[in-house]
This record gives sequence, C-alpha cells and structure tokens, in this order.
Amino acid sequence: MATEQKGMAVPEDNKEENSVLPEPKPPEGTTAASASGEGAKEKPSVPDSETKPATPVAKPETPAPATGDKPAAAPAAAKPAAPAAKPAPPKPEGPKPEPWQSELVYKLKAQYGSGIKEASTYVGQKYLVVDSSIAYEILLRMRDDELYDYCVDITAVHYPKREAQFDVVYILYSFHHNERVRVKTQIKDGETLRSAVAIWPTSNWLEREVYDMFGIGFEGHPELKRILLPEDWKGHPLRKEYPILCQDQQWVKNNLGIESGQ
Amino acid sequence: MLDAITKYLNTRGTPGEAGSMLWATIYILIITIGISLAVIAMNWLERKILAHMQIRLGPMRVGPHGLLQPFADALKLLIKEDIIPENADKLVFWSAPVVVTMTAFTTFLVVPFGREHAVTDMNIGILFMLGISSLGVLGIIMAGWSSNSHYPLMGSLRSSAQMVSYEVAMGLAIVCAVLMTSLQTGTGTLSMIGIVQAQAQQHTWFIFKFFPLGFLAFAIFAIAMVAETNRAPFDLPEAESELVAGFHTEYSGFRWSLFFLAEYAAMLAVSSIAVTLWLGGWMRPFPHWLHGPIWDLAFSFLPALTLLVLCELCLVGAARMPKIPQMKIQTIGLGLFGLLLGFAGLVLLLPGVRERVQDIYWFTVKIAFFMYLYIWYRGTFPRYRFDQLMKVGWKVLLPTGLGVLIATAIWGLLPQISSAILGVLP
Amino acid sequence: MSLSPLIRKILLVDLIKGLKVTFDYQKPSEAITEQYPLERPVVYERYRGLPRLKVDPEKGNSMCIVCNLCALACPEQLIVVKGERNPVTKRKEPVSWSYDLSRCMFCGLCAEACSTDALELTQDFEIAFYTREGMVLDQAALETGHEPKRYEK
Amino acid sequence: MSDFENDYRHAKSGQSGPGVVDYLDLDTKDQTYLDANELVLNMGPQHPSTHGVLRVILKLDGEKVLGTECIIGYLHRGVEKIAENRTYAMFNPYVDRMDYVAAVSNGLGYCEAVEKLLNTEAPPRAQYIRVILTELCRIASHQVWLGTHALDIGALTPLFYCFRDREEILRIFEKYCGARLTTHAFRIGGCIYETYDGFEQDCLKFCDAFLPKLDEYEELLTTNRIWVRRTKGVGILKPEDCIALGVTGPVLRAAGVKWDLRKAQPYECYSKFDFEVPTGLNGDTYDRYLVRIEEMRQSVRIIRQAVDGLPQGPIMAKIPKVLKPPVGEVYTSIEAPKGELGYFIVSDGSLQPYRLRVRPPSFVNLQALDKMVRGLLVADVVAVIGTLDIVLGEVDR
Repeated sequence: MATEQKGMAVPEDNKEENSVLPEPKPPEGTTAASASGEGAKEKPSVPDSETKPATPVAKPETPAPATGDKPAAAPAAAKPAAPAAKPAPPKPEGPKPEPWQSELVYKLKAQYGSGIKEASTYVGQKYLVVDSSIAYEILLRMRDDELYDYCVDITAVHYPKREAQFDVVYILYSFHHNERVRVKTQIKDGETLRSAVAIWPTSNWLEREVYDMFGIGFEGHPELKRILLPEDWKGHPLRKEYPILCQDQQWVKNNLGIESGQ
Repeated sequence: MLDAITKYLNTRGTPGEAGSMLWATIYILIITIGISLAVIAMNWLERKILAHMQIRLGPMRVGPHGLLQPFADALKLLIKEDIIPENADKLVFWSAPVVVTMTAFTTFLVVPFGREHAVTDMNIGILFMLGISSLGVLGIIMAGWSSNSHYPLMGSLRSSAQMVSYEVAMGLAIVCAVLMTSLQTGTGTLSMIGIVQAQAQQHTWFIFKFFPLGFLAFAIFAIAMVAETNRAPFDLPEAESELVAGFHTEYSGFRWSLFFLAEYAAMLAVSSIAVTLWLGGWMRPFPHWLHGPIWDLAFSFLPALTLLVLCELCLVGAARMPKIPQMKIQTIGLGLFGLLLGFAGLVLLLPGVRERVQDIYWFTVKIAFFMYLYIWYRGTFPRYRFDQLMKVGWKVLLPTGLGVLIATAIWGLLPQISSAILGVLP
Repeated sequence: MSLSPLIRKILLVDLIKGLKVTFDYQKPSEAITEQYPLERPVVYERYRGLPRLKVDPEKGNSMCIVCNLCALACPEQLIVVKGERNPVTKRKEPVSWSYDLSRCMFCGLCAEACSTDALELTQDFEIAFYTREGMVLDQAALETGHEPKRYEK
Repeated sequence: MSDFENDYRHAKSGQSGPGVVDYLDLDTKDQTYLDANELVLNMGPQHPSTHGVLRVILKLDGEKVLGTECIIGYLHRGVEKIAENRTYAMFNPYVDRMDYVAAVSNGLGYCEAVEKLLNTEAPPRAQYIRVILTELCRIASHQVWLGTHALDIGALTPLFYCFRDREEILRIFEKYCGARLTTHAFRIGGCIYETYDGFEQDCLKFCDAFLPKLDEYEELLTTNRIWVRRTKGVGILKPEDCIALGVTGPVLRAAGVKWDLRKAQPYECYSKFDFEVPTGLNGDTYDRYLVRIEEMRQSVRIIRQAVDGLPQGPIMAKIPKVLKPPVGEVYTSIEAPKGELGYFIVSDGSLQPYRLRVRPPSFVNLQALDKMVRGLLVADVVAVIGTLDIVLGEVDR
C-alpha cells in the first residue's frame, strides 16, 4: 500500500498542474473568459456576461475551500513526485490511427476525392472524416448503398483552438455488416449542416440536442429548438468556453423566482 | 314513550308500513350513520386486504394494526384547506359532491336489511334504487365539468358513458330476477322485500333458480355493478394512471371525502341489490333444508359468535404485540377494542336481540362478500380501456342479458306452454 | 382443441388464475414489510454509509497522515484536509478535517484512495441532519462517529 | 423513404398522411369534427404514469391522440459537462445516476469504453463477475419495468411482487459492493471488490427462487384477457420504423429484429455463454412484454452459466493508478436493459475526458412515442410510455 501511494502521488501532481482548473477558473470573470477561450476566436460575449453574476454566489460556497486547499496539498505531493516522474515519458504512446482500407473507402474516395479527408481505424473502430459540404450526401449514401441503416448517435465535439471549431460525429451501424462507422465532419462556429432527419428520423432529437448543447444549426430540421434546456436559456453548455459553474442567472431569476440555483 | 316504542316493535313491519314518521327518521339516521361507519370499516379493510394481497402490511402505525387510520384520514380531510379552482363554476363545483352523496345514501331507503329493517317497503323499490343511483352520474358530470380542467372532464365523460351503457345490462339482469318472482304467485313484484319473500316462498335463492339462467343473470349483474360503481377493473373515470384521479382531480379535503363516501356507499348499495335479488336477502343459508328450532337456535348464535371470534382475535393480537414501551398504548387499545367487541357479542346473545339482529347479520355478511370481491378485483386485474369497456358492455353483456331474459321467460312459461300444448292435443 | 380455449374463456380461467395468485398471497407471513424503527434492516459488511475517521487504538492519535489522496479522489471535491508536521513524532497530523456529507454520493472512492485505511464508510445509514451546516463533518465528528440516532416512535 | 417518414413529415406540417387518423387536417382547414375542437392535454411533468418528469403534450380528438410533443430536460444535470471536469475514475459514480434503475449496466458501459480507450481488458474473473452482476441488474431493471408497466395499465399488485424479487437482487448488490441502487460496482480495468463468501450461492438461490415467481407474474398477466386486450396491437412499431428511429433493445427485438449487442458484438465474456435472443412478431406492447419476460429467463440462464464457470484469478487488470489514456476517441456500446447504451469518449491525453458523450437508449427510444401513439387512445399513451421503459434520469442526463 505504501509503495503504491508514492506512485500515486506522481500523476496527482501532474493533475494539479495542468487540468484541475475548472474550479479555480471561474471566479474572475474576464480572465476566466480569456483563459478558457485561449486565443480561439469564438464569440465570448454571451457566456462571459453570464459568468460574471455567477461568480459572487459561487465563491463563498464550496469551491472556496477547494481552491484554498489544493495549493497547500500540491507541494506536499510534489516532493516525492519529482524522482518518480521520470519513468512516465517512455511509456508507450498508445495506439495510433491506421488507414482504413476497404472497398467502401476506395469507392468514396474515387467519387468525392478530397472530400474524404481521412479514413482510418483506431483500436479497431472505423471512422471517416468528410468535408461538411458533402456530409449529407455521404450519410445518404451510407444508408442507401452501404446499408448503414441505423444511426446510432449524432454528437459533436468542440475544439475552440481549431479554425473549424466543431466536429460533428455521426455514429452509424449496419445490421447487414454488423459494423460501426463514425462519420465526422468539421464545421466552423456559425455554420450549419444539412439536417439528417430526412435520412433517419432518429436524428430529430439527436440534432436538437447537438443544437442545444453546442449551438450548431441544422438546415431543414423540422423543429430545431432546445431540447434539454429551457427554450430561452442563453449559452450552449458543452462548448468549452462555458464554465462548469455557470447558469443563466437571468433565466433562473425570471422563471424560478430565486437568485441562484447553485 | 316506551309504549310508542314497544307498539312499533310489535308491529313487525317497516316504519313505512307502520306509518311511523318518528321511527322512519330514526331508521334513516341509523342507516346514515351505519353506512358511514361501514365506509370507514371498508376503508380500513380495503387497505389491509389489498395490502396483504400485495404482500404488504398496510397501515400499522395509527392505532393497533392501523385501526384508527380511517379516522385519522377523515380528520385530515376535514381540516384540510378547501380549494376551489379559480376558474371553476363555483356553484356546480360545490353542489356536485352533495348530489353524489345524497343519491348514494338515498338508495338505502328501500334496502331491506331484514323483514322489518328497512325504512319503507316501496312497491317499486328496485326501480327506485336504479333510478336514484343513476342520478349519481349527474353529480359526477357536474364535478367533471365544473372543475374546468381536462382530466376531470374526460373522467366524467367516461363515467357517464360507462354508467349509461352498463345500466342497460344491469336492468336486463334485474328484470330476470323480477320475472322469477312472478313464477309461483303469478304476479311479480318490484318491492325489495317482496323479492326476498318470493325467494323464501320458492325455497331457493334466485341465483340457483333455473340453473344456469339465474346464475348468468347474477353474473351479468355482478360485472355490471362493478362498472356501475367505477371500480377496478372498470375504474376508468378515475383511472389514476391515466387521468390522475378522473372526475375528482380538482377536489380536495372535505369535498373529496364526500366523493369517497359516495363511492363506497354506492358500492354497498349495488351490493345490497345483488344480495336482495339473487342471494336471498336477509335469509340465512338453507332456511328450508336446515330448518327446525334447533337449527334456528344454532344459526341465531352466529352473530354473537362472529363478534366473539373477532374479540378473541383482537385479544390474541394484543397479546402478541411487541412488548416494548412504545407499543403499550396500542396494545391496551387493541385489548379494549377486543373487549368492546366481546361485550357486543355478549349482548347479541340475549334472546330478544338475537332474533332481531339475525337478518341484519346475514345481510351484512353477504354484502361483505361482495365488498371482498371488489377489493379482490382491484388487487388483481388491470384496467380496461374505454373502447373495450364499451365493447364488453354492449357486445357481451347486453346480448347475453337479453338472451338470459328471453330464456328465463320461456323457462318460466314452460308449464303453461306445455299444458296449453297438451290441452290443444287431443 | 379449438374448443378448449373457448371454454376456458367462457369459464374465465385466465381471470381466476390471477385471482388465485392474489388470494394465496394474503397470508400475513408473506408480507415483506419491514417495520423500520422496530425492525432494523440488515446492513451488510461492505455497506457504504456514514464516513468515519479511524483513531489508532493503541496510541490514540488519528490514523490520517494528511496525504490528501481522499480529497483528490473525491469526485465532488468535498473533502478538505489540512495538516502539519508534528515536530515530536515527525509525522503529519491533521489539523482540520471537513467532510461535506450533503454533497457526498457515497461512491467510496475516498476510502479506496486512503493510504492508511484511516477513512472508511461505515454501516451507519441513519444520517439525517437538521441543518445543512450540520452535514459538514469535522474531524471530531468523523472520529467519534455521529451519535447514531435511533428513530423510535 | 419509408412510410414513416411520410407520416412524419405530414404530421409536422399538419396534414394527414397515410396510416394516420383522418382528423389530422383539423387545424389546417379550421373545420370541426362533430363540433368538437381538438383538446390539448398536458400530461406531466407531474403525472402518475410518466415515470418521473416526462411531459407529454397530447393533441386529442375526444380520447383519440392526434399528435404528441415530448418536453424533456426537467432532470438535466449536465452529466456530459461534468465528465469533462472529472478524471476518468472520478466520473465512474456519476454514470450510475443516469439510468438509476440499471446502474450496474451503466457502469459496465463506461468501464468498457475507458478500457477500450486504454486498450486493455478486464481479467476473466472480473469479466465473469461483471456479467453476473449486469445480468442481475437486467432482471432488476425489467422487474421495475414490469411492475410500473402493469401499474400503468391498472394492475396494482405485480409491482409489489416485482419489487420483492428485485429486493433480493439489490441485496446481492449491497453485499457485493456496498450500495443497492447507485452501485459503483465496477472500476476501470476490472472490479475492485472480490466476491463475498456465498456470492455464488446467493446468485443461484436467487435464480432458483426467481423462475417460479416469474411464472406467477405470468399467471397474473400473460393470459389475462384484460391485459391481452390492453397490450395487443397497441403501439405497434414495425422493424423498419424501429431502425429508422434508432430504437434498440427489447423494443427492437419485439418487432422481430434479432439483434442483441451481446450476440452481435459480444463484449466482456458474453460469447462464452449459451443463451437465446427472444424476439417478437408484431412489435406491439404485448410482444414487448413477452420479450422482456423471456429476457429475464435468459438472464437467469446466463447467470447460472457464469456462476458455474466463474474462474479464479485477479480481478483487476494492470492499469496505472492514474488513468491518462492516449489521444484518441472510441465509441463502445453495450446492451443495457433498455437498449444500446453507448459511450463516445474523446481523449486529449489528459486526465479528464475531452468530451464524453452518452448514447442513452431511453432518450432515443422515447422519440418513437409519437409514432407509436398516433391514433390510439389516452389510455394507450400511458401503456406505450410504460412499454418503452424509459428512465428520465437517462433521458435528461
């Protein structure tokens, strides 16, 4: 147990340095926005304005001891960490994406050329990265010609540092091949994608959720509105610049009649 | 005063027959209080029996074995805030529970708990009961409509459709029984007491008459009466999983308790119709087969015996209570309750009392059987859907009822028909 | 063969089967209700309930060495430990402990992380408090264990 | 383009489509049917049978449903956002709180996904323990479903029988991992708890006692004419509709599609067990009922086999104490009691998931509600909500 403890202390320390930030971060409104934005050219106006009122309430509560405590704990853990930290880098990097070679990919590449940006497998899972302009076509083709008839999930990932900030991920499954493929496409903030509701009715709510959480628009969606959050909520929570301790104070005030829900 | 009492008691008739306004009032009071008490008892029993069917214990905290739970509930309902929805039609909203309760209680005017234990012996008794009890649906519609809310509205509309359609089948089944009364005397009777007397004369309960016709008619009635009282599996008007609480969703407190009272009173009322029409009313089992003074005496001890058994159960229960200080009051309470029952049982052993309560006792036992059935159904069956309910009412019960009616009539006329045929033949 | 279902239907066999099941279950011995304050529920050994900080039974000092692993492991970050080195024994001793039970989800990660097995989740499940502040346990409360409130009547 | 899509589009534009009730053109033509305007009934979020805080707005003609709109999100806790701010191990307890009826399955799915990301696998003994617990959890989840579904249709009693038997399962959970509902039973890389003494016997005892109880439920319901009438032909989903709507789990199988991730893409050690995947024929509520009942029997089969074959060995794979998965992204899914439960994790090589997406079966299945209840009665809406077996904690996350 004791030896393990030493080993454990190492990465905990790392954690302190690079990524335990969410709690300490929110307090100062402007710096928080700039820190979380980190040079990415997103529009910080909306979440930022929401952050400010959130902080005074959040501060005296629970995050305060956490912030106060951690610096105290970090040095203690750091001392044994230094020697043990060395073995970490030579650790194998883990699997790398490998090119996915199959007839499907050749066909698609032949047809769309550079529209297919990447076709790889990662730990046995296949994915395509396609240009956003042909995403709808690819999806339609995947369903009709390649028998990927079941749309498992549609989701998005936000990379604020990239120019095309969002990855929209379509996870498809084929009952025929018993195989899963992810179709990814990258779009910029403010751009829209063509809705896949006409291809899979299941996209309806999934796209609504993506819209709700990321603010990605889908053209041709029958009723693109928020699904999990209230209709007049401000901000899109799963964007990276949206802090975890953030809520639409105005909405809470108007609808719940309380100062803060936190 | 004493003279007046004994004079009436010696008439051996209902107050209506005796023309005694005073006694009629007393009877009405007794019946009203009795029904209310029965509803309270029913409330407790339903909880307990349903709980045990559902492998629970039911109320256990308020009083020993939750015996005081209904009283606690009643108290809670009485002191609860009386809420009338803002957009409700106040007058109708206010009067709906009154209408429902009044009709439910009024039906008991003609219910014969014994030969002389009815308020009056109306010659159209059964018709009166049907008529009054179908007025209850009016109150339900009023409640649903005046609440100005969707769930009650739907509940009340379901209720009205359901009651109307099941009353048809119910009526047919009742006509069968009425037909049977006319078989020996030649003239039938609609009087509740008359119907029981007809069964006494014919030496059979109508449920066994013309087997299986009597039984079929009874079965139709038994199904229709469940639907008529909006109980599971026909409890669509108040289907809690669909309509929250149906027509009384918006009611609370005392008004709600009136609906509750009315529902159980209606259950008792239709059960008493069933008992009167098919199960020989106040008659004890086998009055003709096991007759003679010894049997009479033996059967007359049963009411007292029942109470004594209950008393014994209470005392055993009290003895088996956990022996801890917290349960002391409950143990004493249960013991006292048992002693009270035992005392009542002893009183019933007195000869004069013994004879007078016997018919009430048998009537009550038979009604209790139906009440148990109600609870049993509720514990077992899923709920019909509205269209299916209608289908059962119109497509199954109504044709069967008609068939049974015609068959009863033919069977009843068989002697005349055969003699006519024999007379025509040379 | 085709007649049999019809007869079964007319005789209400399906309904009677159901009625029989519910009737049979009426025996009081079948009831599974637990009369809670009178009957205590069986709580098994690994139950994750109220947290407790162990005291070394021989020396009488806290077994906590302020390694802070529990605080780091806690997903809700509700544990705050502060300690300082005891100049005599040369080991770290806790100065203040705070465990916010109101936010705890009893996942057990803190007890798993504890390097000296000082922190454990006990079988005490009666953890109702009158105030939110009362749910923030300090070292004393964690060590003595919260006086088990027996709910009786 | 399936039939469904046409219906769908027509419904959205307010026109009648094939297979949908004719009254749908009410609002466009502004004419009334028997002088009755359509009734908008708000069902929930406080309603006895919306299984939590689902709100359904029903457009009714009398009692006939013309259209529905689900309003969800009342229980939204931002699980995915929380995940981005927790380490991999820290997030594990949170997944239990999504589908709290089948917490063990959720945990399994999450551990599977992170293990895939780490490119490891749990040791055999851990896999067997996981399978046993997950199958117990499936039974428990189906029992809750059966009880509440029966309650929705008006049968009060099965609920208590189901919960009594579920209690036995929860007791096993409590003995094994110390919690009954939100178990946090598995850890990334295996299990942290070794089985307790008598674990195997408890499981076998449960299996033996459970099957007769299951027959009892069936006696109460399967042949009961009211139950059959209430469920047969109600809420029919054809296989193509199921696939188009992404509906999975027992709902899909009841439509006749023999697809179970335990068979199709076996995870853990499911490939070693012999079990059937029950399917229905009509895709109605009754078939879904039968499929789930049969699934419980099959789960018992799996548990028995797994207990018999429980190997010895370590229960935790060799993984670093602090998880720092390599950069990459994976999607793994398991067959949760309600359908395909998937986790899509994007790792940026740090301690916390860069993005964690849960593919909740309830959420996707709930979408089919509208399709299923068109033209049925209000009472059927309740039955259909029950048969979809949704857990709002998972729908809203």
